[in-house]
Amino acid sequence: MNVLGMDALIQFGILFGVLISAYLTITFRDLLSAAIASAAMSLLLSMEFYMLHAPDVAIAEAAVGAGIVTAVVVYGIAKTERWEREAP
Amino acid sequence: MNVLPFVIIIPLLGVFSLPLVGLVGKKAREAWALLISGATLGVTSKLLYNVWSTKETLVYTLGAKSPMGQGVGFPVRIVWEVDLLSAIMAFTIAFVAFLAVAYSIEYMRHDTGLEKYYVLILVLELGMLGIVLTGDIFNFYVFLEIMSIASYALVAFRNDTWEGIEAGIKYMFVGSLASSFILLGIALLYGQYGTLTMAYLAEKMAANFTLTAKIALAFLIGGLLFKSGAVPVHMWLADAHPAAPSSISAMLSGLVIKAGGVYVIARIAFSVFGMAVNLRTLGWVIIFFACLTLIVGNAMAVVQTDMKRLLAFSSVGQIGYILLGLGIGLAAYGTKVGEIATAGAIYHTVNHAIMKALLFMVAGAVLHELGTKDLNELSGLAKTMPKTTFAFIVGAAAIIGLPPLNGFASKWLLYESSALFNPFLGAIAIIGTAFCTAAYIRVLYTFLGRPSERVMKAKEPGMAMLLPMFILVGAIILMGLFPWQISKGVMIPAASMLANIKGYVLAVMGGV
Amino acid sequence: MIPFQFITAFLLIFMGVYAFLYKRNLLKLILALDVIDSGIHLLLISFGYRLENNVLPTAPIYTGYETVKAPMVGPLPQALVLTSIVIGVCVLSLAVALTINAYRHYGSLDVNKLRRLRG
Amino acid sequence: MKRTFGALALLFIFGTLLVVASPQHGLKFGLGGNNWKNYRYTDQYYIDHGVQEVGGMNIVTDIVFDYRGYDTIGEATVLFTAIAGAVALLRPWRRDEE
Amino acid sequence: MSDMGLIVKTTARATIPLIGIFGSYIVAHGHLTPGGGFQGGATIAGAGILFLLAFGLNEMRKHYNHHVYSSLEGLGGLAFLGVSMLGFSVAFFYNKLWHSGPFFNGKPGTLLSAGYLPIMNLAVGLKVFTGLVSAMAAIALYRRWRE
Repeated sequence: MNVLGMDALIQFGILFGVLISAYLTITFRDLLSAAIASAAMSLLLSMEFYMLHAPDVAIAEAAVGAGIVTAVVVYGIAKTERWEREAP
Repeated sequence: MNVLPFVIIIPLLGVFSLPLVGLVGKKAREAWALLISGATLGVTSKLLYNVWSTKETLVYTLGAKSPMGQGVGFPVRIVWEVDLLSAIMAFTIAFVAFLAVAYSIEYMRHDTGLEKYYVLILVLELGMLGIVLTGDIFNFYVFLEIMSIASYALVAFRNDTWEGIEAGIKYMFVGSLASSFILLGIALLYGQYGTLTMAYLAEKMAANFTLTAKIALAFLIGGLLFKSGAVPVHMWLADAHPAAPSSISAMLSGLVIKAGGVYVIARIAFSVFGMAVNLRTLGWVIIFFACLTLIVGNAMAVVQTDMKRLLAFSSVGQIGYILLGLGIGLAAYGTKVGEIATAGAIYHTVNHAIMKALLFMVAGAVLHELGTKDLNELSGLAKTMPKTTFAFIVGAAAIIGLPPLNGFASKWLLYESSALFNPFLGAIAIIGTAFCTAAYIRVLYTFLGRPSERVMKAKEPGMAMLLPMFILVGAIILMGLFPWQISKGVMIPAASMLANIKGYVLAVMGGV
Repeated sequence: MIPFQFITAFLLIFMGVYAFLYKRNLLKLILALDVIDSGIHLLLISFGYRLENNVLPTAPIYTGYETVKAPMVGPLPQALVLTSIVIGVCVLSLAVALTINAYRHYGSLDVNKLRRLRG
Repeated sequence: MKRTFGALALLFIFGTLLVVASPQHGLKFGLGGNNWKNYRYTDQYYIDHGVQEVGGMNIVTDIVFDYRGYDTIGEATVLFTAIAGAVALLRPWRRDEE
Repeated sequence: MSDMGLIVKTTARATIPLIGIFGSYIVAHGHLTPGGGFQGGATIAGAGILFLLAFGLNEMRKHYNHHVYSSLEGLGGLAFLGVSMLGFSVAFFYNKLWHSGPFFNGKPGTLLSAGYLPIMNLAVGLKVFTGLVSAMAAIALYRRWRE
């Protein structure tokens, strides 16, 4: 397998992970888990940006998506409530 | 001396220095905000005069003398592109924003968090000015977001009332989704054509108009109809405008839905997609939404009991008129009817900004003095607040379109052109006006009726609130004195400059 | 073949819009907006990718470029995405602030409970 | 009513996006050679002239601060506004202060 | 959320300066290596998160003054605006320092090159750091209402 195929394979794996964590983000009923899944999505997405040769965006996405956004959402959960209620 | 950069620099300076000025004291903060918005008004009036006297599209490149790259034939930098429509919009924005700042000095006196309030109101003005000046499509998105974020925060500014928070949440989520759609449209356009300058994009698109560009157009128009409050998605508007503080309602209704919605639809439909897309089809799509908006907005206004909510639905109806003029201008592109319709739409935009700002300020004065905006409790207001009632009568007469005032001329242009284009549309416009008249007559009837217990205790608001209102009354009467001169001298040239798509492109591309 | 970067981006946008329309929790709606934005960012970055003569490209930075000598990917989408990321985090923090206020007024994060305004 | 409308909108969005992504109609991934120069001429210009015109070795920074510096000042204003808005919304209520 | 145990505190005390230095490096070398004002500012703000998590809200309340941070943010914006107006005789945002400036016009690749880019990076870094910390502190320090 040459370098290009290897690259494509790694990207495929990362993108699959992105899709799974995005699915988990929107389906978890526990909002804290959803926030963590969203952080994982950001981290994987920043790896994908690195694979697409965009290191600037990768640093920004990692710092913002996994750091600031998670902190803000988690503190938001702490001020409100943790569980998404069932439909009546 | 080129005044164009100062239109942006002065508000930016004001915004960033406001936290530092706020350390000095409360009075200094208010004076600084007033000074900044006044200076912006001065600069934009000079800009309007310059553009109007030369009738040429002004182009200003950020960062170099020419937007073109070295030795290549395409622009690589952000440009500002100002034609007469942009200049008119900029002047209207600065005028109404200045009066809103002056009005809020007394109106907001009892609120907390005022240091952030003045920051946000200046940022709102800055965002709208940025939108109307820019000639770059991604830059337009950035300034759209500035404007939107400032207005989300301002709608929910009174955080101890649930109306403000609920309206803010609805506005924010709908608006963010619309912004995402707009960004998606811009991304698709970049992916297909590889440039972001509007003029060069128009040129590339005329050469090769693909399916992707059509889909991008659908996303852009959809997002912008969200932002301008056309009917299937108007509910956020009817919630947000009543819940905001009245000085902000005046700006939201008078300016935001026009600068962020209607102006950009006009700019994108004419200047960017104008040479490629089938303008007749696009025009009829906009006319369809306009007719819906016109009927539903005005009809809903009749049944409201809340005064500010009535005004908000009336805004929806008036947006319908503006979109109708724009749609006819697109569908009948190149004919005399189309030009008149576009001119009517531009004229009505300016008129409606002034009239609706006045009406919301009146509603704010009533709310400030009496603590209620329920029409059932306001009967007989004319006895105790005669000056305010006079201002309301002038505004209502103008919005209905009574002859000596400014609303008459613009509505007449719209009726005339729509009847010439298609008599059915003219009939719809007249029906809308009938509903509008009914709504305002009802409010007037209430105001002039028998005074109730509660109203007898009211008194006139202070001078700082009355003065902006009377400046607007003066503007309405003054514009009403010279209707045809304004329409011939300013609005028709603006419409023909908007319709001159090749001129807009050539202003940036130069002799290349 | 449709490139799977695009497919992922569109699936992200689709999932975000789906969650935005059918979920009712305010914080979940905020996360859905984040997912939509991520999809658009991925789409934009993939527009700039480049495969010339089946050689892996390199990032648009000249520091240490003498040793690589590969074609560079497009820098413009990266600049756009940087701006867009900042705007996304701003909208998110403002939305969380609004949500906290709404919880204080309504005691719930359900969108359907926020229906007191009528008309 | 609202749910059907939503589902239709969703289907429309997904269909159009798939059409856009298909190779016959729309956008292509990983262009090369002359194709790249035809579609991404602006990017090619920045790569060729960025160091000489602006002086930064990182082309992305050159674009962010010089070619599109006006966007960046808008972005800074967005940050400023959002933070002012969040602080203003989370201030204590009037009756709590008394 | 209360503060953490002793181990976490000690580790945080050691890590926060390192993250700060790393962020400053990213800011200062924005025109040479990947990164820039925004990324560096966000990284330093990450150190702020670590501080908040490790030491708790009370410690944060002692060290955080809203007026100072908001003024610094304004100063960052003003510096950005002022630098962008340096070349105003040609155009707004004209990179005068690079074309004919007294300094910052060295050979590309050195630290003192690229005209106004390093100054702008510093201004944006300051602005982003203070802004993100203010936003986070506003949300984290928001006290629940009186029951």
